[in-house]
Amino acid sequence: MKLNIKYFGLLAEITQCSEETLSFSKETVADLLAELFQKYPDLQSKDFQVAHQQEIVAKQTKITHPEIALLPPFSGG
Amino acid sequence: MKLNIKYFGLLAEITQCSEETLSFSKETVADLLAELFQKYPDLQSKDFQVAHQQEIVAKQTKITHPEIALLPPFSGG
Amino acid sequence: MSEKKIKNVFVRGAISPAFIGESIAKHQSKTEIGAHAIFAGQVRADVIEGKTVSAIEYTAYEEMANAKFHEIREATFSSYDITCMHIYHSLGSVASGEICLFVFVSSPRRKIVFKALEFVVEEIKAKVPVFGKELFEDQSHQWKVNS
Amino acid sequence: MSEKKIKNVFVRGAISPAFIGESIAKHQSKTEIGAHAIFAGQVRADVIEGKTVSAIEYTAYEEMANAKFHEIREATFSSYDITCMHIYHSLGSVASGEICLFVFVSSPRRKIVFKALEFVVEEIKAKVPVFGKELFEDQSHQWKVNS
Repeated sequence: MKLNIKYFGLLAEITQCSEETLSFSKETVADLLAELFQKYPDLQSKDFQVAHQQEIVAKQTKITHPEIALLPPFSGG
Repeated sequence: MKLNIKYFGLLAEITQCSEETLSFSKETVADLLAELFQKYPDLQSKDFQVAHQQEIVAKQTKITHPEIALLPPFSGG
Repeated sequence: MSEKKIKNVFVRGAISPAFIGESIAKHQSKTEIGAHAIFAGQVRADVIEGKTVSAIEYTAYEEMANAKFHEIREATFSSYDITCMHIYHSLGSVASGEICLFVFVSSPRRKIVFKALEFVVEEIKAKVPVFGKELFEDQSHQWKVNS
Repeated sequence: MSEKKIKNVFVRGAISPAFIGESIAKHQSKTEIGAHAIFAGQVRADVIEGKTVSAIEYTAYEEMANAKFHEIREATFSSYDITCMHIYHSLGSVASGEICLFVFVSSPRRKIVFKALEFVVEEIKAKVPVFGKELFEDQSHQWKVNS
Protein backbone atom coordinates (compact mmCIF):
# COMPACT_ATOMS: atom_id res chain seq x y z
CA MET A 1 0.00 0.00 0.00
CA LYS A 2 1.24 3.47 -0.86
CA LEU A 3 0.96 5.89 2.05
CA ASN A 4 1.09 9.64 1.84
CA ILE A 5 2.69 10.84 5.07
CA LYS A 6 2.58 14.48 6.14
CA TYR A 7 4.86 16.04 8.77
CA PHE A 8 4.18 19.29 10.61
CA GLY A 9 6.05 21.78 12.75
CA LEU A 10 9.09 20.46 14.55
CA LEU A 11 8.58 17.03 12.97
CA ALA A 12 8.97 18.43 9.46
CA GLU A 13 12.24 19.99 10.61
CA ILE A 14 13.47 16.54 11.64
CA THR A 15 12.32 14.73 8.48
CA GLN A 16 13.35 17.71 6.34
CA CYS A 17 10.22 17.29 4.28
CA SER A 18 6.56 18.17 4.76
CA GLU A 19 5.21 15.20 2.85
CA GLU A 20 6.42 11.91 1.39
CA THR A 21 5.06 8.77 -0.26
CA LEU A 22 6.05 5.46 1.27
CA SER A 23 5.35 1.82 0.43
CA PHE A 24 3.92 0.09 3.47
CA SER A 25 3.36 -3.66 3.74
CA LYS A 26 2.55 -4.09 7.45
CA GLU A 27 -0.65 -3.42 9.39
CA THR A 28 -0.81 -0.88 12.18
CA VAL A 29 0.22 2.66 13.03
CA ALA A 30 2.76 1.15 15.44
CA ASP A 31 4.29 -0.79 12.55
CA LEU A 32 4.56 2.36 10.50
CA LEU A 33 6.14 4.28 13.38
CA ALA A 34 8.74 1.55 13.79
CA GLU A 35 9.71 2.07 10.15
CA LEU A 36 9.75 5.85 10.49
CA PHE A 37 11.90 5.71 13.63
CA GLN A 38 14.40 3.67 11.64
CA LYS A 39 14.44 6.28 8.92
CA TYR A 40 14.33 9.32 11.26
CA PRO A 41 15.80 8.31 14.65
CA ASP A 42 15.25 11.82 16.07
CA LEU A 43 11.46 11.42 15.79
CA GLN A 44 11.49 8.88 18.57
CA SER A 45 12.07 11.35 21.37
CA LYS A 46 9.38 13.77 20.18
CA ASP A 47 5.85 14.22 21.44
CA PHE A 48 3.31 13.76 18.62
CA GLN A 49 -0.01 12.22 17.61
CA VAL A 50 -0.88 10.34 14.44
CA ALA A 51 -3.85 11.25 12.26
CA HIS A 52 -5.27 8.61 9.94
CA GLN A 53 -7.70 9.97 7.38
CA GLN A 54 -7.79 13.23 9.36
CA GLU A 55 -8.68 11.66 12.70
CA ILE A 56 -6.33 11.15 15.63
CA VAL A 57 -5.86 7.42 16.13
CA ALA A 58 -4.26 5.05 18.63
CA LYS A 59 -1.04 3.16 17.85
CA GLN A 60 -2.80 -0.18 17.42
CA THR A 61 -5.11 1.19 14.70
CA LYS A 62 -4.95 -0.67 11.38
CA ILE A 63 -4.01 1.53 8.47
CA THR A 64 -6.73 1.37 5.79
CA HIS A 65 -6.37 4.77 4.14
CA PRO A 66 -3.30 6.33 2.52
CA GLU A 67 -3.59 9.71 4.33
CA ILE A 68 -1.39 9.73 7.43
CA ALA A 69 -0.08 12.76 9.32
CA LEU A 70 2.31 13.17 12.22
CA LEU A 71 1.15 16.05 14.39
CA PRO A 72 3.21 17.73 17.12
CA PRO A 73 1.37 19.40 20.04
CA PHE A 74 -1.23 21.86 18.74
CA SER A 75 -0.61 25.54 19.32
CA GLY A 76 -3.40 27.37 17.53
CA GLY A 77 -4.90 30.63 18.68
CA MET B 1 -34.08 68.12 57.31
CA LYS B 2 -34.34 68.96 53.63
CA LEU B 3 -34.18 65.90 51.41
CA ASN B 4 -33.48 65.84 47.70
CA ILE B 5 -35.44 62.92 46.28
CA LYS B 6 -34.82 61.55 42.78
CA TYR B 7 -37.21 59.34 40.85
CA PHE B 8 -36.29 57.16 37.89
CA GLY B 9 -38.02 55.27 35.12
CA LEU B 10 -41.59 54.20 35.79
CA LEU B 11 -41.48 55.91 39.21
CA ALA B 12 -40.81 59.31 37.64
CA GLU B 13 -43.85 58.74 35.44
CA ILE B 14 -45.96 58.25 38.57
CA THR B 15 -44.57 61.25 40.48
CA GLN B 16 -44.46 63.30 37.28
CA CYS B 17 -41.11 64.72 38.32
CA SER B 18 -37.54 63.44 38.27
CA GLU B 19 -36.46 65.27 41.41
CA GLU B 20 -37.99 67.19 44.30
CA THR B 21 -36.99 68.75 47.62
CA LEU B 22 -38.97 67.71 50.68
CA SER B 23 -38.89 68.64 54.36
CA PHE B 24 -38.52 65.53 56.46
CA SER B 25 -38.83 65.43 60.25
CA LYS B 26 -38.94 61.70 60.99
CA GLU B 27 -36.15 59.10 61.06
CA THR B 28 -36.05 56.15 58.71
CA VAL B 29 -36.48 55.26 55.07
CA ALA B 30 -39.73 53.53 56.05
CA ASP B 31 -41.00 56.82 57.54
CA LEU B 32 -40.14 58.63 54.30
CA LEU B 33 -41.85 56.00 52.19
CA ALA B 34 -45.00 56.32 54.29
CA GLU B 35 -45.05 60.03 53.45
CA LEU B 36 -44.37 59.41 49.77
CA PHE B 37 -47.12 56.78 49.54
CA GLN B 38 -49.54 59.41 50.92
CA LYS B 39 -48.43 61.88 48.28
CA TYR B 40 -48.20 59.33 45.43
CA PRO B 41 -50.52 56.38 46.19
CA ASP B 42 -49.58 54.62 42.93
CA LEU B 43 -45.99 54.17 44.14
CA GLN B 44 -47.15 51.66 46.71
CA SER B 45 -47.77 48.84 44.24
CA LYS B 46 -44.46 49.30 42.46
CA ASP B 47 -41.25 47.32 42.82
CA PHE B 48 -38.33 49.59 43.74
CA GLN B 49 -35.24 50.02 45.93
CA VAL B 50 -34.12 53.07 47.86
CA ALA B 51 -30.65 54.55 47.52
CA HIS B 52 -29.33 56.73 50.36
CA GLN B 53 -26.18 58.63 49.48
CA GLN B 54 -25.85 56.42 46.37
CA GLU B 55 -26.03 53.11 48.19
CA ILE B 56 -29.01 50.76 48.27
CA VAL B 57 -30.33 50.66 51.85
CA ALA B 58 -32.90 48.71 53.90
CA LYS B 59 -36.19 50.25 54.98
CA GLN B 60 -35.12 50.60 58.63
CA THR B 61 -32.03 52.68 57.71
CA LYS B 62 -31.89 56.09 59.39
CA ILE B 63 -31.71 58.95 56.94
CA THR B 64 -28.58 61.04 57.62
CA HIS B 65 -27.85 62.47 54.15
CA PRO B 66 -30.11 64.53 51.90
CA GLU B 67 -29.52 62.46 48.73
CA ILE B 68 -32.28 59.87 48.33
CA ALA B 69 -33.29 58.06 45.16
CA LEU B 70 -36.13 55.66 44.33
CA LEU B 71 -34.88 53.09 41.82
CA PRO B 72 -37.08 50.73 39.84
CA PRO B 73 -35.60 47.38 38.69
CA PHE B 74 -32.35 47.92 36.80
CA SER B 75 -32.31 47.21 33.10
CA GLY B 76 -28.89 48.25 31.88
CA GLY B 77 -27.01 46.56 29.04
CA MET C 1 -14.70 53.36 47.58
CA SER C 2 -11.20 53.94 46.29
CA GLU C 3 -9.61 57.33 45.90
CA LYS C 4 -9.02 56.87 42.19
CA LYS C 5 -10.83 59.15 39.84
CA ILE C 6 -14.24 57.86 38.82
CA LYS C 7 -14.58 57.72 35.04
CA ASN C 8 -17.70 58.49 33.08
CA VAL C 9 -18.79 55.24 31.44
CA PHE C 10 -21.75 56.76 29.60
CA VAL C 11 -21.86 57.76 25.97
CA ARG C 12 -24.72 59.47 24.13
CA GLY C 13 -26.63 57.13 21.83
CA ALA C 14 -25.43 53.88 20.28
CA ILE C 15 -21.87 52.51 20.42
CA SER C 16 -20.59 52.00 16.88
CA PRO C 17 -18.95 48.75 15.72
CA ALA C 18 -16.11 50.87 14.32
CA PHE C 19 -15.44 52.23 17.82
CA ILE C 20 -15.09 48.64 19.05
CA GLY C 21 -12.62 47.94 16.23
CA GLU C 22 -10.64 51.07 17.16
CA SER C 23 -10.57 50.04 20.82
CA ILE C 24 -9.05 46.70 19.85
CA ALA C 25 -6.51 48.44 17.60
CA LYS C 26 -5.32 50.60 20.52
CA HIS C 27 -4.24 47.43 22.33
CA GLN C 28 -1.85 46.21 19.66
CA SER C 29 1.02 48.08 21.31
CA LYS C 30 0.38 46.19 24.57
CA THR C 31 2.34 43.11 23.57
CA GLU C 32 2.01 41.42 26.97
CA ILE C 33 -1.67 40.79 26.10
CA GLY C 34 -2.48 37.35 24.69
CA ALA C 35 -6.28 37.35 24.92
CA HIS C 36 -9.09 39.85 24.52
CA ALA C 37 -12.72 39.13 25.37
CA ILE C 38 -15.51 41.46 24.39
CA PHE C 39 -19.20 41.63 25.22
CA ALA C 40 -21.53 43.78 23.16
CA GLY C 41 -25.17 44.17 24.18
CA GLN C 42 -27.44 44.80 21.21
CA VAL C 43 -31.02 46.12 21.39
CA ARG C 44 -33.44 43.39 20.33
CA ALA C 45 -36.55 44.11 18.25
CA ASP C 46 -38.65 42.06 20.69
CA VAL C 47 -42.31 41.62 19.86
CA ILE C 48 -44.46 42.21 22.96
CA GLU C 49 -48.20 41.75 22.65
CA GLY C 50 -47.98 42.23 18.90
CA LYS C 51 -45.88 45.40 19.07
CA THR C 52 -42.22 45.55 18.04
CA VAL C 53 -39.52 47.35 20.03
CA SER C 54 -37.98 49.97 17.76
CA ALA C 55 -35.53 51.44 20.28
CA ILE C 56 -34.62 51.56 23.95
CA GLU C 57 -34.20 54.91 25.66
CA TYR C 58 -31.70 54.65 28.49
CA THR C 59 -31.61 56.85 31.57
CA ALA C 60 -29.46 56.38 34.65
CA TYR C 61 -28.81 57.65 38.12
CA GLU C 62 -25.52 58.76 36.64
CA GLU C 63 -23.44 59.59 39.73
CA MET C 64 -24.35 56.35 41.47
CA ALA C 65 -23.99 54.37 38.23
CA ASN C 66 -20.49 55.68 37.58
CA ALA C 67 -19.56 54.93 41.21
CA LYS C 68 -20.86 51.37 40.76
CA PHE C 69 -19.01 50.93 37.46
CA HIS C 70 -15.90 52.06 39.31
CA GLU C 71 -16.45 49.53 42.12
CA ILE C 72 -16.99 46.76 39.56
CA ARG C 73 -13.79 47.79 37.82
CA GLU C 74 -11.80 47.68 41.07
CA ALA C 75 -13.33 44.31 42.06
CA THR C 76 -12.48 42.84 38.66
CA PHE C 77 -8.86 44.00 38.79
CA SER C 78 -8.45 42.59 42.29
CA SER C 79 -10.07 39.22 41.44
CA TYR C 80 -8.65 38.55 37.97
CA ASP C 81 -5.18 38.99 36.51
CA ILE C 82 -6.21 41.31 33.70
CA THR C 83 -4.08 43.88 31.90
CA CYS C 84 -6.88 46.30 31.10
CA MET C 85 -10.60 46.72 30.98
CA HIS C 86 -13.05 49.16 29.42
CA ILE C 87 -16.79 49.66 29.84
CA TYR C 88 -19.09 51.90 27.78
CA HIS C 89 -22.85 52.19 28.22
CA SER C 90 -25.30 54.21 26.16
CA LEU C 91 -27.64 56.90 27.44
CA GLY C 92 -30.55 58.17 25.40
CA SER C 93 -32.06 56.39 22.45
CA VAL C 94 -30.50 53.25 20.91
CA ALA C 95 -32.37 51.70 17.97
CA SER C 96 -32.93 47.96 17.69
CA GLY C 97 -29.86 46.34 16.13
CA GLU C 98 -27.57 48.94 17.69
CA ILE C 99 -25.14 48.40 20.54
CA CYS C 100 -25.85 49.80 24.02
CA LEU C 101 -23.15 48.12 26.15
CA PHE C 102 -19.52 47.37 25.31
CA VAL C 103 -17.29 45.55 27.80
CA PHE C 104 -13.68 44.77 26.91
CA VAL C 105 -11.17 42.84 29.04
CA SER C 106 -7.62 41.81 28.16
CA SER C 107 -5.10 39.55 29.83
CA PRO C 108 -1.86 37.74 29.09
CA ARG C 109 -3.77 34.42 29.41
CA ARG C 110 -7.06 33.37 27.87
CA LYS C 111 -8.72 31.41 30.68
CA ILE C 112 -9.03 34.54 32.79
CA VAL C 113 -10.74 36.71 30.20
CA PHE C 114 -13.85 34.53 29.92
CA LYS C 115 -14.44 34.59 33.68
CA ALA C 116 -13.65 38.29 34.00
CA LEU C 117 -15.94 39.22 31.11
CA GLU C 118 -18.91 37.32 32.52
CA PHE C 119 -18.28 38.72 36.01
CA VAL C 120 -18.27 42.31 34.74
CA VAL C 121 -21.42 41.95 32.66
CA GLU C 122 -23.38 40.20 35.43
CA GLU C 123 -22.26 42.80 37.97
CA ILE C 124 -23.39 45.61 35.67
CA LYS C 125 -26.81 44.00 35.17
CA ALA C 126 -27.25 43.52 38.93
CA LYS C 127 -25.74 46.63 40.47
CA VAL C 128 -25.80 49.59 38.12
CA PRO C 129 -28.88 51.87 38.18
CA VAL C 130 -29.62 52.12 34.47
CA PHE C 131 -33.19 52.07 33.20
CA GLY C 132 -34.35 51.09 29.72
CA LYS C 133 -37.61 52.30 28.26
CA GLU C 134 -38.66 50.09 25.36
CA LEU C 135 -40.20 52.23 22.65
CA PHE C 136 -42.63 50.58 20.26
CA GLU C 137 -43.27 51.49 16.67
CA ASP C 138 -46.68 52.98 17.63
CA GLN C 139 -44.98 55.44 20.06
CA SER C 140 -46.17 53.57 23.16
CA HIS C 141 -43.59 52.24 25.61
CA GLN C 142 -42.89 49.90 28.50
CA TRP C 143 -40.12 49.78 31.10
CA LYS C 144 -37.64 46.98 30.53
CA VAL C 145 -36.76 44.57 33.34
CA ASN C 146 -33.56 42.49 33.09
CA SER C 147 -33.97 38.73 33.19
CA MET D 1 -19.34 14.65 10.08
CA SER D 2 -22.31 16.58 8.70
CA GLU D 3 -23.09 16.99 5.03
CA LYS D 4 -22.91 20.77 5.21
CA LYS D 5 -20.17 22.49 3.28
CA ILE D 6 -16.94 22.86 5.23
CA LYS D 7 -15.81 26.48 5.31
CA ASN D 8 -12.24 27.69 5.14
CA VAL D 9 -11.49 29.32 8.50
CA PHE D 10 -7.96 30.38 7.60
CA VAL D 11 -6.86 33.83 6.51
CA ARG D 12 -3.38 34.89 5.39
CA GLY D 13 -1.53 36.93 8.02
CA ALA D 14 -3.01 38.92 10.90
CA ILE D 15 -6.71 39.63 11.45
CA SER D 16 -7.28 43.37 11.55
CA PRO D 17 -9.26 45.10 14.32
CA ALA D 18 -11.22 46.89 11.59
CA PHE D 19 -12.34 43.50 10.23
CA ILE D 20 -13.69 42.66 13.69
CA GLY D 21 -15.58 45.97 13.74
CA GLU D 22 -17.02 45.23 10.29
CA SER D 23 -18.08 41.75 11.41
CA ILE D 24 -20.02 43.28 14.31
CA ALA D 25 -21.60 45.85 11.99
CA LYS D 26 -22.92 43.09 9.73
CA HIS D 27 -25.01 41.79 12.63
CA GLN D 28 -26.96 44.98 13.20
CA SER D 29 -29.68 43.82 10.83
CA LYS D 30 -30.16 40.65 12.92
CA THR D 31 -32.44 42.25 15.46
CA GLU D 32 -33.21 39.03 17.30
CA ILE D 33 -29.64 39.17 18.69
CA GLY D 34 -29.25 40.66 22.17
CA ALA D 35 -25.68 39.66 23.01
CA HIS D 36 -22.41 39.27 21.16
CA ALA D 37 -19.27 37.75 22.68
CA ILE D 38 -15.92 37.94 20.99
CA PHE D 39 -12.55 36.36 21.65
CA ALA D 40 -9.43 37.72 19.99
CA GLY D 41 -6.11 35.97 20.44
CA GLN D 42 -3.15 38.34 20.21
CA VAL D 43 0.49 37.33 19.71
CA ARG D 44 2.48 38.08 22.87
CA ALA D 45 6.03 39.40 22.78
CA ASP D 46 7.08 36.76 25.32
CA VAL D 47 10.66 36.84 26.50
CA ILE D 48 12.16 33.34 26.51
CA GLU D 49 15.73 32.92 27.74
CA GLY D 50 16.40 36.58 27.09
CA LYS D 51 15.01 36.59 23.55
CA THR D 52 11.79 38.33 22.59
CA VAL D 53 9.15 36.80 20.32
CA SER D 54 8.70 39.12 17.35
CA ALA D 55 6.11 37.04 15.46
CA ILE D 56 4.47 33.64 15.27
CA GLU D 57 4.40 31.81 11.97
CA TYR D 58 1.34 29.56 11.76
CA THR D 59 1.04 26.41 9.70
CA ALA D 60 -1.78 23.90 9.81
CA TYR D 61 -2.91 20.55 8.52
CA GLU D 62 -5.50 22.58 6.67
CA GLU D 63 -7.99 19.94 5.52
CA MET D 64 -8.16 18.31 8.94
CA ALA D 65 -8.21 21.69 10.70
CA ASN D 66 -11.14 22.94 8.64
CA ALA D 67 -12.98 19.67 9.29
CA LYS D 68 -12.35 20.11 13.03
CA PHE D 69 -13.50 23.75 12.96
CA HIS D 70 -16.63 22.49 11.24
CA GLU D 71 -17.23 19.83 13.92
CA ILE D 72 -16.73 22.44 16.65
CA ARG D 73 -19.20 24.70 14.91
CA GLU D 74 -21.83 21.94 14.69
CA ALA D 75 -21.28 20.94 18.33
CA THR D 76 -21.65 24.55 19.47
CA PHE D 77 -24.89 25.08 17.56
CA SER D 78 -26.33 21.86 18.97
CA SER D 79 -25.28 22.63 22.57
CA TYR D 80 -26.02 26.35 22.80
CA ASP D 81 -28.94 28.46 21.58
CA ILE D 82 -26.86 30.78 19.43
CA THR D 83 -27.96 32.78 16.41
CA CYS D 84 -24.63 32.80 14.62
CA MET D 85 -20.96 32.11 15.02
CA HIS D 86 -17.78 32.94 13.11
CA ILE D 87 -14.20 31.72 13.44
CA TYR D 88 -11.10 33.06 11.69
CA HIS D 89 -7.54 31.84 12.24
CA SER D 90 -4.35 33.19 10.74
CA LEU D 91 -1.85 31.27 8.66
CA GLY D 92 1.63 32.56 7.97
CA SER D 93 3.35 35.27 9.95
CA VAL D 94 1.56 37.32 12.64
CA ALA D 95 3.66 39.93 14.45
CA SER D 96 3.49 40.38 18.21
CA GLY D 97 0.58 42.66 19.07
CA GLU D 98 -1.42 41.41 16.09
CA ILE D 99 -4.47 39.16 16.19
CA CYS D 100 -4.25 35.52 15.08
CA LEU D 101 -7.64 34.14 16.21
CA PHE D 102 -11.08 35.75 16.14
CA VAL D 103 -14.13 33.93 17.49
CA PHE D 104 -17.54 35.62 17.46
CA VAL D 105 -20.79 34.18 18.86
CA SER D 106 -24.19 35.87 19.07
CA SER D 107 -27.43 34.92 20.78
CA PRO D 108 -30.72 36.46 21.81
CA ARG D 109 -29.67 36.03 25.48
CA ARG D 110 -26.41 36.93 27.16
CA LYS D 111 -25.83 34.01 29.53
CA ILE D 112 -25.36 31.64 26.62
CA VAL D 113 -22.71 33.63 24.79
CA PHE D 114 -20.13 33.44 27.60
CA LYS D 115 -20.38 29.64 27.78
CA ALA D 116 -20.45 29.20 24.01
CA LEU D 117 -17.43 31.48 23.51
CA GLU D 118 -15.29 29.65 26.06
CA PHE D 119 -16.38 26.27 24.67
CA VAL D 120 -15.38 27.21 21.12
CA VAL D 121 -11.98 28.62 22.09
CA GLU D 122 -11.06 25.66 24.31
CA GLU D 123 -12.16 23.21 21.63
CA ILE D 124 -10.01 25.01 19.04
CA LYS D 125 -6.97 24.90 21.32
CA ALA D 126 -7.46 21.19 22.03
CA LYS D 127 -8.60 19.75 18.72
CA VAL D 128 -7.42 21.80 15.76
CA PRO D 129 -4.04 20.93 14.21
CA VAL D 130 -2.46 24.38 14.00
CA PHE D 131 1.21 24.88 14.78
CA GLY D 132 2.87 28.11 15.86
CA LYS D 133 6.55 28.78 15.33
CA GLU D 134 7.73 31.57 17.63
CA LEU D 135 10.22 33.72 15.79
CA PHE D 136 12.73 35.68 17.85
CA GLU D 137 14.31 38.97 16.97
CA ASP D 138 17.66 37.22 16.29
CA GLN D 139 16.01 35.00 13.61
CA SER D 140 16.08 31.90 15.80
CA HIS D 141 12.82 30.13 16.62
CA GLN D 142 11.04 27.63 18.84
CA TRP D 143 7.80 25.68 18.43
CA LYS D 144 5.00 26.97 20.61
CA VAL D 145 3.05 24.61 22.87
CA ASN D 146 -0.38 25.66 24.18
CA SER D 147 -0.81 25.75 27.95
